[in-house]
Amino acid sequence: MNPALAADPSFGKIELRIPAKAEWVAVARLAVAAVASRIHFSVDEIEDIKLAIAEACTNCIGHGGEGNQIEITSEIFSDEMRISVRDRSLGHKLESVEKDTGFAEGKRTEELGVFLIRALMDEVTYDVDARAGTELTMIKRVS
Amino acid sequence: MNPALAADPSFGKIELRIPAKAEWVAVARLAVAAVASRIHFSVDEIEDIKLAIAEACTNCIGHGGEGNQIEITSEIFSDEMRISVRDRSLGHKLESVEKDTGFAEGKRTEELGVFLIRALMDEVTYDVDARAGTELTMIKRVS
Amino acid sequence: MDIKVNVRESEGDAYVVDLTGEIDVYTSPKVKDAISELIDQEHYNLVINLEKVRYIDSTGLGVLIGGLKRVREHGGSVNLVCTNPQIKKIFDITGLVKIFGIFDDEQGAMKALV
Amino acid sequence: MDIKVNVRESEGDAYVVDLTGEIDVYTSPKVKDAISELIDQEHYNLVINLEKVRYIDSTGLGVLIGGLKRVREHGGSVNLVCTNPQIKKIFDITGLVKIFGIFDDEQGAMKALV
Ligand SMILES: Nc1ncnc2c1ncn2[C@@H]1O[C@H](COP(=O)(O)OP(=O)(O)O)[C@@H](O)[C@H]1O
Ligand SMILES: Nc1ncnc2c1ncn2[C@@H]1O[C@H](COP(=O)(O)OP(=O)(O)O)[C@@H](O)[C@H]1O
Repeated sequence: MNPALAADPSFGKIELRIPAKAEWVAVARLAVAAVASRIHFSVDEIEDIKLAIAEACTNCIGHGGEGNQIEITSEIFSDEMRISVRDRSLGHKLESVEKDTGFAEGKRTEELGVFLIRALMDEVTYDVDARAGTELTMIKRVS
Repeated sequence: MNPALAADPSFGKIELRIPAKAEWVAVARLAVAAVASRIHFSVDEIEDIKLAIAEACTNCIGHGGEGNQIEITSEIFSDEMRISVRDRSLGHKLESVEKDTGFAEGKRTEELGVFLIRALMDEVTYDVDARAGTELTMIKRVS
Repeated sequence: MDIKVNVRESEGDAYVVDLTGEIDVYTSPKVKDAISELIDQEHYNLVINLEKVRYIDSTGLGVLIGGLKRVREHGGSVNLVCTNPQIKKIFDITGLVKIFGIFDDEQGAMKALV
Repeated sequence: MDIKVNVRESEGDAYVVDLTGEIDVYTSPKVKDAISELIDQEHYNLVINLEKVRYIDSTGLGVLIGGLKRVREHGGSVNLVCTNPQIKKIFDITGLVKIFGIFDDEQGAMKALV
């Protein structure tokens, strides 16, 4: 790990804003993976982060109306990465999926996405505000 | 090319904000390359864009003081990409290098960077504002 | 950041769909179209080869599940070829390993169809 | 997004620096350190192998130029091995092809040193 990163717990934020459209999710995935590769995540952990971010972005698509944007903030610490995904839509049925129950047949694709986020990241919290929209915050720790 | 992009001239903006530090330039390079790959640039043209962006970011590093940030805005059109790189530093000696004179020995690395930006991109303009900082805007056209 | 889809006929009325690239919310409609077209043409025994797929997300999984549901209504099946450990892991943690036949090579996936 | 630097002795007091990865504003200090260390140890005939370099920016070029200047003061030289067309293009448009010896393989670069 870069010693400069380890020495400074509030090392810096990387912010990305994309239109909430399918064609831009890959940009979020690649940018966040590039950020993640700056601390000592394994290749597998970086793949986990990519998928979780992509699922969070996918959840914003089709909600929030025309012109909805997705704001992704990545913050690097010595042994973890914190990523928040915000958009102005509401809810995304985030509560409906539990982490440890396995994935029952008959669930819809969006619930599958939320299930994956919970399975791949170490901590997941969300915050729905009727005016501001939804913010999903995820933490991945270096193993 | 994605027909949705071609049909809509103001297709959408991607914004990225990174700390003005050397370790984050690679993130800008990869994110902007991912955006560029959404229209029909050749592999070589995408490499040109990556290098130009990286040079523009590198110019911001070491200027603008502690906490300086780099804001990169990429906008995609049907046959060109417009990228602006803003930070709160001033000047970067952008005027001192001409596109067509070749690169004389004795120039410093920063001038080499500006020379490369001018050589690789189709249009380069900059705007220095004593309060806001410097904004470098680059256009690359699909060949 | 893109997907290539190649469809080819194999033995015993089975069809193979070769996928190359990344299956995400942007590219999965292309995969869905290819699978739907085969099913509309009444081909219900499918092998979907994911060996050259580097990435799949929930929309890609949804397309595979949707295809499986449709062919099952006609007594068919969908077998997958998958060797990428990260993608296998996704099928594991979602429990989809129990729904799909997942094989290390195309021969295995074809044999298990019939 | 990183650089690997490997230094090895070759024939006739020449040294080869093998670089693998990307040389940018973040990684070029590592390259500069390796080259400076060789020069400090009075090795003035260097081959820098860029065959496995995927990317170089102005700071990387600056490091190479700085190294060349220093060895020239002692009658030495820096030859480059470079096959990547994009990187060759950068040496072309900057005019640095006229300053460096650029070769398609290490043998060529070594021979031209002596
Ligand atoms: N985990 C799952 N288990 C079973 N079926 C699923 C699962 N996820 C998605 N599906 C099914 O896959 C198909 C595609 O899902 P989805 O993308 O949600 O489409 P739709 O919104 O048209 O139902 C649907 O038939 C859906 O019910
Ligand atoms: N295009 C160039 N032509 C000749 N020398 C150059 C060129 N670019 C950089 N240099 C030289 O390379 C070395 C490193 O450059 P630079 O990074 O600007 O370091 P410094 O700021 O210490 O001069 C310096 O000796 C500089 O003069």
